[in-house]
Amino acid sequence: MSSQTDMPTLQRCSAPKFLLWLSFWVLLLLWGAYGAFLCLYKGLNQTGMNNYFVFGVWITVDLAIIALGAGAFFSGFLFYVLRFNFLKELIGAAVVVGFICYSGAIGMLTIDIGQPLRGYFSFWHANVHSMLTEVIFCITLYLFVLTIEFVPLITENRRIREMPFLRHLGENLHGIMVVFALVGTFLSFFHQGSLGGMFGTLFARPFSYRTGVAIWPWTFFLFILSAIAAGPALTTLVVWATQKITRRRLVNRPTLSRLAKLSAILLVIYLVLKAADTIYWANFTAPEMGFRFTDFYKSPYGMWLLFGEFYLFGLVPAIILLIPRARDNDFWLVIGCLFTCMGIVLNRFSFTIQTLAVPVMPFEKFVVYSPTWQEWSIVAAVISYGVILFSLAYRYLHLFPREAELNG
Amino acid sequence: MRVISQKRMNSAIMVAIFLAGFVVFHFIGRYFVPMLAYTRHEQPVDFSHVFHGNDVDMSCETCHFFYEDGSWSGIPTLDVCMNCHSEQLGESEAEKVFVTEYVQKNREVQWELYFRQPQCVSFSHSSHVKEAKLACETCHGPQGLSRHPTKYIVNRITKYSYVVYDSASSTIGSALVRSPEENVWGTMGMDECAKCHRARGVSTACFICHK
Amino acid sequence: MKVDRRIFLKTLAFAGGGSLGFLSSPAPWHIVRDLARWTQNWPWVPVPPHGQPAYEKAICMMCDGGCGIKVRKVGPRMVRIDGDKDHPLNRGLICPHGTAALQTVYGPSRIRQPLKRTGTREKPDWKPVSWEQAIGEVAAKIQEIRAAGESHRIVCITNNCESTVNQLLERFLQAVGSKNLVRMNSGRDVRNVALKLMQGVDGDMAYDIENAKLIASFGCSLLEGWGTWGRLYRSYARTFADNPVQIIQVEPNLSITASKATQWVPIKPGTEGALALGIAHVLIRERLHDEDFVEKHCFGFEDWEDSSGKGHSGFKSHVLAQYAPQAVERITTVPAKEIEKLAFKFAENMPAVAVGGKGDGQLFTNVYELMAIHSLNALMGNINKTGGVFVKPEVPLTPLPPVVMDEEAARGYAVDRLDGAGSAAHPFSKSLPGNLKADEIRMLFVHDSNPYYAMPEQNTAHELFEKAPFIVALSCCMNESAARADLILPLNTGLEKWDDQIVAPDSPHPIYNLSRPLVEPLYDNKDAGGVLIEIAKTLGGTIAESFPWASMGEVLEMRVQGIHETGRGMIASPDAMAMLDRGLGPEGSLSQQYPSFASLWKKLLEDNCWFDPEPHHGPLQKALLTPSKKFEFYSQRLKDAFGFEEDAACMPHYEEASLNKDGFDLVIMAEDTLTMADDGKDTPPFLMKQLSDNVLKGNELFVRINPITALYHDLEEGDRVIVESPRGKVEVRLHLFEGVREGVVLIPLGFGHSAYDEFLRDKGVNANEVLEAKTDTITGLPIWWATPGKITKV
Amino acid sequence: MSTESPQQSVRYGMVIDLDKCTGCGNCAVACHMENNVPFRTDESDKSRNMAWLRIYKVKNGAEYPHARVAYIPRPCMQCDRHTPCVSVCPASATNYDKSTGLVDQINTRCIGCRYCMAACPYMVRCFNWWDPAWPADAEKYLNPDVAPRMRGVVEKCTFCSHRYIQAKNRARQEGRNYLEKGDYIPACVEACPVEAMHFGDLNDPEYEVAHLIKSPRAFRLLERLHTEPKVYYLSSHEWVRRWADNDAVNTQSAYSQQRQGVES
Repeated sequence: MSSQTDMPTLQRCSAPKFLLWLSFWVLLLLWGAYGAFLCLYKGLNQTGMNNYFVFGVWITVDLAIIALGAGAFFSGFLFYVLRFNFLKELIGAAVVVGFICYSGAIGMLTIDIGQPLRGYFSFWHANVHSMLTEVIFCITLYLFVLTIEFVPLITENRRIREMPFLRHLGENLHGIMVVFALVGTFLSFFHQGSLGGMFGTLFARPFSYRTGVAIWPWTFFLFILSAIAAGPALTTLVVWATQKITRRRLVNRPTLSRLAKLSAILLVIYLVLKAADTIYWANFTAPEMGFRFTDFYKSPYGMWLLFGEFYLFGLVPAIILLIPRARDNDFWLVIGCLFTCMGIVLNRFSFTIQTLAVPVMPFEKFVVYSPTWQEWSIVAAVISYGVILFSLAYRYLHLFPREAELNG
Repeated sequence: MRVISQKRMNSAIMVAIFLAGFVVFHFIGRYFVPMLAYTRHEQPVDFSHVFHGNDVDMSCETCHFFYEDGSWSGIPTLDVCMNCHSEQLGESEAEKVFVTEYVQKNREVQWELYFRQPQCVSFSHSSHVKEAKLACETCHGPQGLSRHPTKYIVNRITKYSYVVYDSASSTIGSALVRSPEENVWGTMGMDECAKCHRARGVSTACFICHK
Repeated sequence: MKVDRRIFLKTLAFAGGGSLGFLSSPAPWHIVRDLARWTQNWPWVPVPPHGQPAYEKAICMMCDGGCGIKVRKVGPRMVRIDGDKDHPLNRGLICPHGTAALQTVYGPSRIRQPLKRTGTREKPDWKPVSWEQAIGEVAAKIQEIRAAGESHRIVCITNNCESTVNQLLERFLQAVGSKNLVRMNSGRDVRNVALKLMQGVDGDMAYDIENAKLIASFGCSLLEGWGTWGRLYRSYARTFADNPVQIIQVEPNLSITASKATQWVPIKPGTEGALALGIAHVLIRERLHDEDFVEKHCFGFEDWEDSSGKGHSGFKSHVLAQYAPQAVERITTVPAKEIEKLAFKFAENMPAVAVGGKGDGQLFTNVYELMAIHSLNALMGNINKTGGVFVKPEVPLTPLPPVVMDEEAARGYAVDRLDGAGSAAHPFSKSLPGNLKADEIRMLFVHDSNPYYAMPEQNTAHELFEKAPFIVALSCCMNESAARADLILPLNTGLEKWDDQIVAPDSPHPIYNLSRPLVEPLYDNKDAGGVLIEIAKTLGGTIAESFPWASMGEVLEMRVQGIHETGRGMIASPDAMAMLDRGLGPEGSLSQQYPSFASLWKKLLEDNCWFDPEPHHGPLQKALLTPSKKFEFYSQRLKDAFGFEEDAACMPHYEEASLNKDGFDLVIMAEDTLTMADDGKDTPPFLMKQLSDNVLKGNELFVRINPITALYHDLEEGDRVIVESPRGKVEVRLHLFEGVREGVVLIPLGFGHSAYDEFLRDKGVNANEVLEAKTDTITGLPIWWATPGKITKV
Repeated sequence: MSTESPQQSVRYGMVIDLDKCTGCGNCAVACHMENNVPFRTDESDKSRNMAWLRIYKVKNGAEYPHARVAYIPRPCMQCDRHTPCVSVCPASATNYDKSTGLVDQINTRCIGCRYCMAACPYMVRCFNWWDPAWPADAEKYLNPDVAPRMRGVVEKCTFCSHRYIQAKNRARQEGRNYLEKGDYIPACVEACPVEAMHFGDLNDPEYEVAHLIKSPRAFRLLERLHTEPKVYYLSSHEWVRRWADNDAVNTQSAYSQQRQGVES
């Protein structure tokens, strides 16, 4: 790309049409902004969280979108380091999706903590023993990396390229992007793992607690694996959706299939390891702590959660995407990728909400959590923020290098 | 040649503009913002430590003492002052104000406390004075030698006296304190407490200083 | 175009340089830091100021238990209440109400100045008025009534505490011309009637539980507020001592007392009296009773002949014939074997006391039940004996001087009481607020009580507050009764006022608690005594003459002189407690320790309590003032008053409580809990915090039933149900608890307030709405602890 | 972070005799008065209300008249080992003090992430969902020795650590530089009317607690987690001990059956 001096002018929809599209998402964003304002102004009593459910839908979504955002670092790693050249077609989109996921997660975390203005204390007074410290550090640093990875995309904008300094900056950054890709991989690896560790080390929470090798490296790698399996699935979904919405071909169809195949292979590995983990936990860890497996699955957090996570949104999409004919079919590709993504959301849900729902003290009861509209509004806002940013990026930046050629 | 020099000229102008921006905003950040962020108050009564300590020859403990339970009395309340000032003593303006405005109206003087700690801090005078045998001056400086109360400089956002946090930061301090008389000696930041505690091997557990 | 771009680039350069320049200055970091510090110092988070520390003793006024407390002060503020270890009654133990009392003192339901009602009684609006105007209006109203010759229609309802304030109220009414000081009833009144009938004494029963080896409690909620809480908890603690006391709890349901007692005897509701007589049967049959005492000091034990020669069967044959363990088992469901065992246990652990009176003293039982229980004490000869039952001795206070009465006062005072207490119909009762009729009243004072909420006779209470023409409330907080008054004269709370307590409930020692102001009154409020003095002064004439004092403090100082004159007892202090612990009496008499009255007064103001470690109960004869000068198993007074032909009617016997009614298959029982003040008083928010969420959830109250009862009625945990009695119905939720007897619905008291503050108002329902008050024909007091009921799912 | 094996000389701990406890609530009320704990109109929402010391009521599940109840007052357990809340706090706002064994905190450093609450097995920690507000003049009774917290931070029982500071101050005033037995007692222990609560140095045989913890009646909550709580309980009833989840083997079967037997 750096060699190209002249970018082709790409065809985009009319401004009013684009504004109409944006306005819907902006409205959603404003709704979220109102919810956020209430939470910041009145405090977290606006949420459905309580002393049992100290983490709610926000943390679930945080964990999920960080996992789904793993597409960025993983694609970067594959492309820049392992030279998977077919990814060139959508590496830009993957970076933008990653940036959206990480910045969205940090934004949501800021509202989630009770004292956002003191948020920097976790850097200033960092406690090195805390998994959360590790997560916060890595997420923040990785967001910086993503920002830097974002810069060359911006500098490729036609107008911006007119300024020599910025053009040079962009081109030089491109040259050293492999370094950032490596740094990003390193950081991501850590915090994806730590996010698992955050719950895996909670020895008071028998549902997510793992001992010995099951926590390190097991849980760590389970989290990383599930993230890098789901990340490409989301990238595939986003690209497919962009193609559908813009009615333009943006990448080669086989590229999507290859990405999906990658996702499926990783998913299978993950599922095997996860099964081993679950079996060991159900048969050894939990009984050692005085629990039967079924103690953890009480209404409404019933066994269906495990079933859904493992079979419906695990094995099923893995099998679909492993079949070449299925993943070459748009319908099955989308179903496969969507189920993969839902699987990870369900997994992160279990790790947060269900973990907290299981009573710790014998004389406590199972509790149920339901989020308030304020919580949903902020989730919606993060999603609409992502849509808006991606739309802008698509419209004004050159996200898909082969777009001109494919629509030529 | 001319073209090149024009280009250089342009670059130089750009750099100059960049530097100008840097200097102006750095200056604003360093000197102007502290002036905006802090505000100065006069104490309600013109109190002289020197007069009470030297000229009347009172001991410090007359006004600043430990209660029976080992807690610190701090700034004296009106009834301590009233032991002597139940009626006007002398002709000074400050005395007149004090007696008419406070003693006669039985109204507590709202002293601004330079060393007032945040409410989450529980400072034990007893441990520092009685156990560690620190002199008052170690933390408070030569307060007892003041003839007039020093201006009280307070952060508009935090509502803390600048002594509590900012006197250790020389840049902010120098922007705030215009003359030596305005300076309240000493500093009361947590970092200073912790430094001394570590140096002396004293506990730094949260509850030792925080309530 | 080119120029535009230049300008753009220059602006960009300046902005870039500026940002870097600003970022490299300390300012942005300081702003970030200051914002964080701002969150640590939010102006709306209160900063409690420091000040001079002080501890002062006082008397807890949350109930009439009379516990001593120690108040921690910081400058002018009171910040903490602990028990006073030097108070002879509670010795440092106080209940959560006492601990949280400051929430009431500084609470939102306090009234801050005199208020005059402008709206209707149901929807009142209040207008602040000055004290002059308020007192002037009261005086004018009294003058008007006196001028009309209706002074005997002035009524005052007050609390059930023995205090100088109540004596002043009585005095005030007398000076005005009315006999109608009506005290709120309590379970103690029934005990007093039993004492009057069996021992002939006008006074209170006092149990020496400190020295008893066994306490047989027939339904008393000993650990939930019965008597003086601190004192009872000391006794409970003794069940763990090396030389332990045993507590036998006879009660249908597993209350806290039952679960913590040495033994719980589950029993059919309302049959406690039968069990007592069953135990008496075994005692007599096995000759375990104190035959000597019974022979010498008891009347009506053996069969006897009256002066006309008519034969009567005695208590012995009555009990032996009717209350054999098997028969009692049928009544009470307590196994006959268990009854035998209980009797032996009772006899073997002398001294033992049998105490009666359901709930924490706010529930009312049939007088025969209490007579049956008390007869156990007499059988074992435990009258006027260490570890037994005494008659509460009097505190030697200087009596108030005689009242000066003018013509109207004399006329009004000669008229009978409006509540019929002491009349031929109810000769043994002192006060019967349930008999008041609104249309006979011209003016109603309500002092420090909440009849509208707490009176068992709710219909009467509501009618009084609807129809009484003029109601004046003397109250410190906005309770249901004050909220329906025409004029509120706000009072200081316990820690701001001059007051006293003359009788501590159930203690065999004379104890005098003096309460003095610890802090300046918070609001424009006064002491009840001070208000009365001011009204009297405004009224002038003989009424003012009857109140020659300047303030309540002066009255109390005058009264305490009586204590000084007797020279007995001691002031509660660490030394006094140490001596008491070592079993020593006072070192020298009181007058030797405090030669001048001033020195005694000063000490009493500091320590708040005078008591006599040697109660000076005198000879047994002083406690037996019946016509026979003996303990009467057969009450001759009862016979004289009502002319009962049947012997059993004058003796303790079991009367079946009519808890069955067609269509009502369950028994609704009132549950006294420690957490809720059930006598209409304020419950501090911190006690509401202690309530389990299966007692109160949101604003919904839970009643408790046995899971088996639930099974029969097809009900489940948490169901919303209607609990209905012949009196009314309430909507509540269900909690299943195995400790509740089958067929019983336990409804907690103290909820459903319509007044007070947002922390107490509208929480749950008032159990009074379903509990039916029946009238005891002997005492005229209500019988109020259970009622037939049914339960239906909503 | 906690030490692996507690070597410090002083380890303040508590022993609560459940045989004596009547659940009267005085400890909790005294605690809340002492520590300026806020209250709200609806205190029945136990999942969001603020209670440093909560009293749980457990039943033996037997039928009438064999039903019995026991009350378990639950302050902070002041875990001695692997203190769960301390290791997870990202801002070092909570801390284990080796010199006293107290788990303390700086509320003004807390960022409100609530990770410690997820970590605490004993549900000890409470989050300030609302700004604390005292009605009318109720602010006047607030204790100046404990700073009221603000919304958005987590708080918990401190074993009244401010009383430790006060005790030291008092001792110094009396010319001592050490604490005598009984100088430092938390508010709840002081308030207990039946002396069911004992407090002192678990390492010092002069204190009763040092002996009581060796009693065969002694047990701790969730011992299987090996957090080594410094709050011990005493009970002579097997079923009460089982409620504490003391014995993993016996609990396994009892666990599910007894789930229903909880009152609060």
